[in-house]
Amino acid sequence: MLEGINRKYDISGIIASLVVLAFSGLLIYLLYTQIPYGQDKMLVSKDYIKMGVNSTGATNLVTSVVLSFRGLDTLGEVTVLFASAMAVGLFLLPGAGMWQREENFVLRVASRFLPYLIILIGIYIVSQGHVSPGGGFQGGVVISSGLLLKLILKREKESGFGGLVHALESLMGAGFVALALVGLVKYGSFLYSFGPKGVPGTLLSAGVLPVLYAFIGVKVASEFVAILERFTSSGEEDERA
Amino acid sequence: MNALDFYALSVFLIGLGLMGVFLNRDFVKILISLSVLESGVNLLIVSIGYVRGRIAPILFSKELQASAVGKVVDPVPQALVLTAIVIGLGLLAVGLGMAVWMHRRFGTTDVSELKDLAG
Amino acid sequence: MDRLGLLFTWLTLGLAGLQILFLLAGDRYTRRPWPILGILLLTLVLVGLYSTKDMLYFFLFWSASTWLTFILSNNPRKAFGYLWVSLLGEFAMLSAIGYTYAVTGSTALSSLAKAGPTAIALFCLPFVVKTGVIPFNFWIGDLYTGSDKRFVLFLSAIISKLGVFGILRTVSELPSLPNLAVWQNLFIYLAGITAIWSAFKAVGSEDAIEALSFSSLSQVTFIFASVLLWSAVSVSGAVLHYINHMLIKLGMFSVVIYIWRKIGSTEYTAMGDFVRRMPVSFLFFLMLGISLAGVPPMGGFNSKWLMYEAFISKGRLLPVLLFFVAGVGSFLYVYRLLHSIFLGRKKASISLVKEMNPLQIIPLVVSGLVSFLIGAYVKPFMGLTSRALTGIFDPVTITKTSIGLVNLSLVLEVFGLLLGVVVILFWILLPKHRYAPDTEGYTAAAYLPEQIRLWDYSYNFYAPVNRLGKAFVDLFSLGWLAGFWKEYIAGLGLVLRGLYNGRLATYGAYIMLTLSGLIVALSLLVSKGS
Amino acid sequence: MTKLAVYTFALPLLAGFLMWFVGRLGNRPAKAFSALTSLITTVLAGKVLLSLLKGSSIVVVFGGWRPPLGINFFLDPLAGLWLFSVNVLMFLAVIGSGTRYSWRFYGLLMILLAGLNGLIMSGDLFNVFVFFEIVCLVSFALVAYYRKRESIEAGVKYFVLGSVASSLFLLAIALIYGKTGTLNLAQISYLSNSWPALFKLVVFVLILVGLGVESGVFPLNAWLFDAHPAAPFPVSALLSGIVIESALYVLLRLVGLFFLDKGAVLLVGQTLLLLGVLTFVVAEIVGFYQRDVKRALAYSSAGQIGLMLMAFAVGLSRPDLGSVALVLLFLNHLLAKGGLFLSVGAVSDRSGSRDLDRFAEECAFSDKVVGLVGGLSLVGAPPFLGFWGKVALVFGLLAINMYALVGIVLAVMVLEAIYLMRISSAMLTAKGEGRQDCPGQALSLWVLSLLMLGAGVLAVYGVKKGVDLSRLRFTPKQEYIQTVYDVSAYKGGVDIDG
Repeated sequence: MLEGINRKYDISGIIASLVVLAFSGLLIYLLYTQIPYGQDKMLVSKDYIKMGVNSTGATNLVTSVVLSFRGLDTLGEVTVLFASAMAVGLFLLPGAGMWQREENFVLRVASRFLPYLIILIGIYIVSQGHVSPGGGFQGGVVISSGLLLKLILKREKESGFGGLVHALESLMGAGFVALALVGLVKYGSFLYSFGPKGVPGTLLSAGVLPVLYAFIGVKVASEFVAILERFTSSGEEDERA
Repeated sequence: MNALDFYALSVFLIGLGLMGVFLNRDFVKILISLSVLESGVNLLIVSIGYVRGRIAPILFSKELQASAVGKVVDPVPQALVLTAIVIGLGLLAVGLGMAVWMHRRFGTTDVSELKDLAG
Repeated sequence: MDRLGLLFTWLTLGLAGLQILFLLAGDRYTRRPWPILGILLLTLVLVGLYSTKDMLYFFLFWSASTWLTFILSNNPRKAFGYLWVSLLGEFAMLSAIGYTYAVTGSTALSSLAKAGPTAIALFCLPFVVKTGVIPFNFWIGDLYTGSDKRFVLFLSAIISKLGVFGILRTVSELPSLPNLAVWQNLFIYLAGITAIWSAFKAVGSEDAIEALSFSSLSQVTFIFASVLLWSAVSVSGAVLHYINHMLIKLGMFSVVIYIWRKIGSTEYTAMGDFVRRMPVSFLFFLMLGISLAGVPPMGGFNSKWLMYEAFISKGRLLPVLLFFVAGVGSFLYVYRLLHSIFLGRKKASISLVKEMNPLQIIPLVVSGLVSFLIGAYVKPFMGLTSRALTGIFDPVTITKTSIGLVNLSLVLEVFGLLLGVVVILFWILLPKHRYAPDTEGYTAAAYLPEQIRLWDYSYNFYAPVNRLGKAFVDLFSLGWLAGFWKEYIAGLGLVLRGLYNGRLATYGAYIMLTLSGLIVALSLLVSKGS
Repeated sequence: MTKLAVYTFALPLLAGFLMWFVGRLGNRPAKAFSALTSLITTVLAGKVLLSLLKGSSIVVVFGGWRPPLGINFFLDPLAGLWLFSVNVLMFLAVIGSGTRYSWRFYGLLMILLAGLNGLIMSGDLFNVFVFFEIVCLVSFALVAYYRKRESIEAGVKYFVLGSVASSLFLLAIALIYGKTGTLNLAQISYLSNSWPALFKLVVFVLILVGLGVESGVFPLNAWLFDAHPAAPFPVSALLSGIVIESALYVLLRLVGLFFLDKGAVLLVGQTLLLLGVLTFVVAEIVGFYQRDVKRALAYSSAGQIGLMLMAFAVGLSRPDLGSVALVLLFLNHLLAKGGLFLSVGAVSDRSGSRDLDRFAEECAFSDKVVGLVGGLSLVGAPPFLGFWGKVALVFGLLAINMYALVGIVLAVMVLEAIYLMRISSAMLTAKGEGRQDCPGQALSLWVLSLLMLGAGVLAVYGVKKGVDLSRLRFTPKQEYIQTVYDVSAYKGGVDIDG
């Protein structure tokens, strides 16, 4: 701790920090005066709450906002994730396992059956996205954490997930856009949530939203596996001019 | 946790994140403080959406659906934060990719080394 | 297109045609397409310039001509001085146009008067810059010597005198002549000094093109000053001299460029005694030289006579003195040119040179004859200039020709008389002449010291004049401003470069400082404002 | 017509997602595929622009929800023009990008195109943030593409500064949502009149700094001078050509909508004018001393951004001059700087050095043409667009009687003319007879020079006929709100059909 302090901090860093302190004070003052905490400040959200369930069929209002009312944000977000996976693929190269940990008994045994349990939980979270808290992103991450167990095992050559993962990732992304385009072509507006509303609260309700969330779940899972694989691989440098 | 803590906590995180970015010399530490900054802003967005004494926006029962306006928290900030977290994560992945590549390529992740592009 | 524009259009088209004929008649190098296309494009732009009465279009064509000259000179390093000073001039013109637009809402040339004297002065600044009057005369030498030889003829014949047309068009458009006496006098005297400086620079230079370029400068400043005088006689004299000077430069440059193509250099030391090989060009070159110097039988005399007369009648004796001294200078450099090219000592390069092929010599012949016509029978040309200046001035007629009589026949008789005397002299002396062996030198000394070059008239004869000229330039010209500007800006540049020191923490501090700075500044302004 | 606008955003995204499959066939098919996609989007954007110029502004609705509920795109003639020119330069950059880039490079380019198209059209505040993030993230990755020390340094700096800026922008969005309860730009603009002064001020500064870093405004553009030279030349052409301009476009759109009520117009105008002048003067003076050619071009880009900022500030009080200058300066810089980076970048890659004296040894003829035409139009020589942009800007500045400013701006413009002409003449007088990697490069350079010449001639013709360009401006607040939806009728919570 002490060693860190006496290292000469960059003078401009200190100036910036002082300014940050001042700015935080101003921010707190502004928040308390302008945006009172805990009061009902909703304007557009009142509509979402009032007609969210019967117009989209999803009881989880956040899902109806994420996928239907503000679907474009989610599409943008999926693109951000896809772009970051591609960028990491640009920076780091596939290769043998980087963590040359010697054989770890617990890890070897666990990695044989535990991932499938974790993936099961992930699938549950994804599928229940429109009914209870959860959804594509959260479920996708859980699934990928399951597969991470396999990635951190000692491995001589590439993890072999590569091809499948990329294909899944691209297909799901393209599927999402295709569904949105179907909405545009048939129903007149991009990302239109068509399909049978069903009984709100049951699994097969809210039309295309669960399908969209499924696509997102698989996409996020495959993207994370791709990213984690690159981080755990010791790819050699190929001099890209 | 009364009002003071959430707004104060998020502004504290934002301030901490910003200072961390400017004071640190190690790129990985900068990345960590960046994610602290982003989680601070995300916390602020969610706490803006919170209404005292209301429940999460899941309308699981019929009667809740009927009279939900006064009973449920604002769902929109939660949707925004869902997106903002993933965007923060995407940025972090790219940043870490750069950090790992930088460490492999130049042996160090000290940002103060990088100052020959000047003038 | 009004009459003034029409005259200048015909002059430019004529000259461009003759130059392109000269280039086409030359060898493969001068027939290369892009210089010819460039000259045609530049002529198009100039025709546009002559035809417009709207300041915005005038600025468009004026700026286009500057950039085209920069490109066609094909030597960016040497033409940079010209570029940045004419850009400064142009931007002064642009701000004048903008100011008039802001004040009067229209960009017509006539609305300039309502914008006040400073706007007019700013608008005319590029004309002064392009003419090359004192503070802006540092770029002339570089541009002409550095420019592409195929373009230098057009450059010195037309582009050097764009400023003259600019002043003519601007002042003729202004409804009432504003009281710009201060600017007028300032630039007339400056023009006089520049004329003298460039005359002696031309005398002292060792390169034919440099000599011709500085001679153009001294003639153009004389024309510029007489236009600035703005009286009927002075302006029509200026226009007549414009025509004369254009013809002279056309002829002289075509000879020099032809010689350059043949011997590859335009230095005086590389030329000499070409009269043997190029008698016809020598004859016309001589006629043009006489006209340039302003000697009676040739056109130069009439126009210079008119201009002097204008100055005298206005009682402006000092400018007359200045331009007279410049006139003396023109005698010197005309003889220097003639001597070095045609009469001097024979050099090895004589074998390379032969008479121009009939096509190539046409520009020289045309310019010689027309220049003689202007001298001998000036009435049609005066009619030409007066018709061009109708509406601006009442027509000016010269009742007397250069030797005081009105009709052409008498002039020819006298000329014939002189010619007869010369023929008789030749007839008497010719048999007695014996051919002096080629002794590489005219000294009487027995052996030939190796510094033989010191006595050769065409080699560095005017070195002291050069040194004087150089000191003069460093004192007055804007050249030092370029240096000052560079190093003043360098100082500021170093400070600003320090801003970007490459450290991430500093850049982060910039973000936060901008954030807080803006908040503090704006909140102060808002609280002060409300 | 609304379908076409959505396709310009959806198709490149689809292409980006499918790029992995095309990548299996190799890098050249990937380049061809992205060239085809960007060609299609260019044609679509062209059709959208034509319909916008003829008809009125378009509002595109998403998910079937009317504006205040769902996200909407808003397209006015200026957005149509911006969209079309962005796609044109992307298409030309993809063609002109030679043969050295992997399929991931083209995938990222397609996602960049989708992000930019979305950014220009978006009518929802958080949606603007999401697209802005896509553009930023892809730019970070593309700047650090090469494995050299220089590009990692530029990439790291750009990454950190960009992330801090986008967090500040997100903070501004949080405050706005907290205050107004909505994210639709028209509704926020309607509600913003009642914001207290301090709140409006802090949000204005947060947005200005958040978007200012990416658009290269003076104190915040330090990353730009490292990132553009270090990036591969097609990327630096795109960064200078469209990315910083689109960030500026969004900044000006948001400022135009939220902060321009009667009291603040003067203050906002003067702040932007001051920032514009500072950006222009500092960038040009420091650019004057650059030996590195691409770095000099980066400084000139920042300078042009300063000019555009000034044009917008002038446009607040004299819209007929200011907005015309903004459009002309933008188009001119897009074509000229895009062309210059594509040619100078490729030439300096081939000759191995970026120094002013040695970079131009491998100049092909089309490089020389673009070097000349691009340099001339960037510097403001007639008859190109730059000339008319400069004239409009000077007229505007004089109209709001900023005389001293005109003097400074024009004097510094001479500086820019000199150092850009140094580069152009170095290329023109290059002796070597270089050859380009692939014919696509020559094609794109020729197309760019023809576009510049054509635009110049069109401009001369337009000025002669007195064509009124004032439709190409940011839709003012009132008109924007009217076009998007009837704000006053919306009470919130009232039961309206889905």
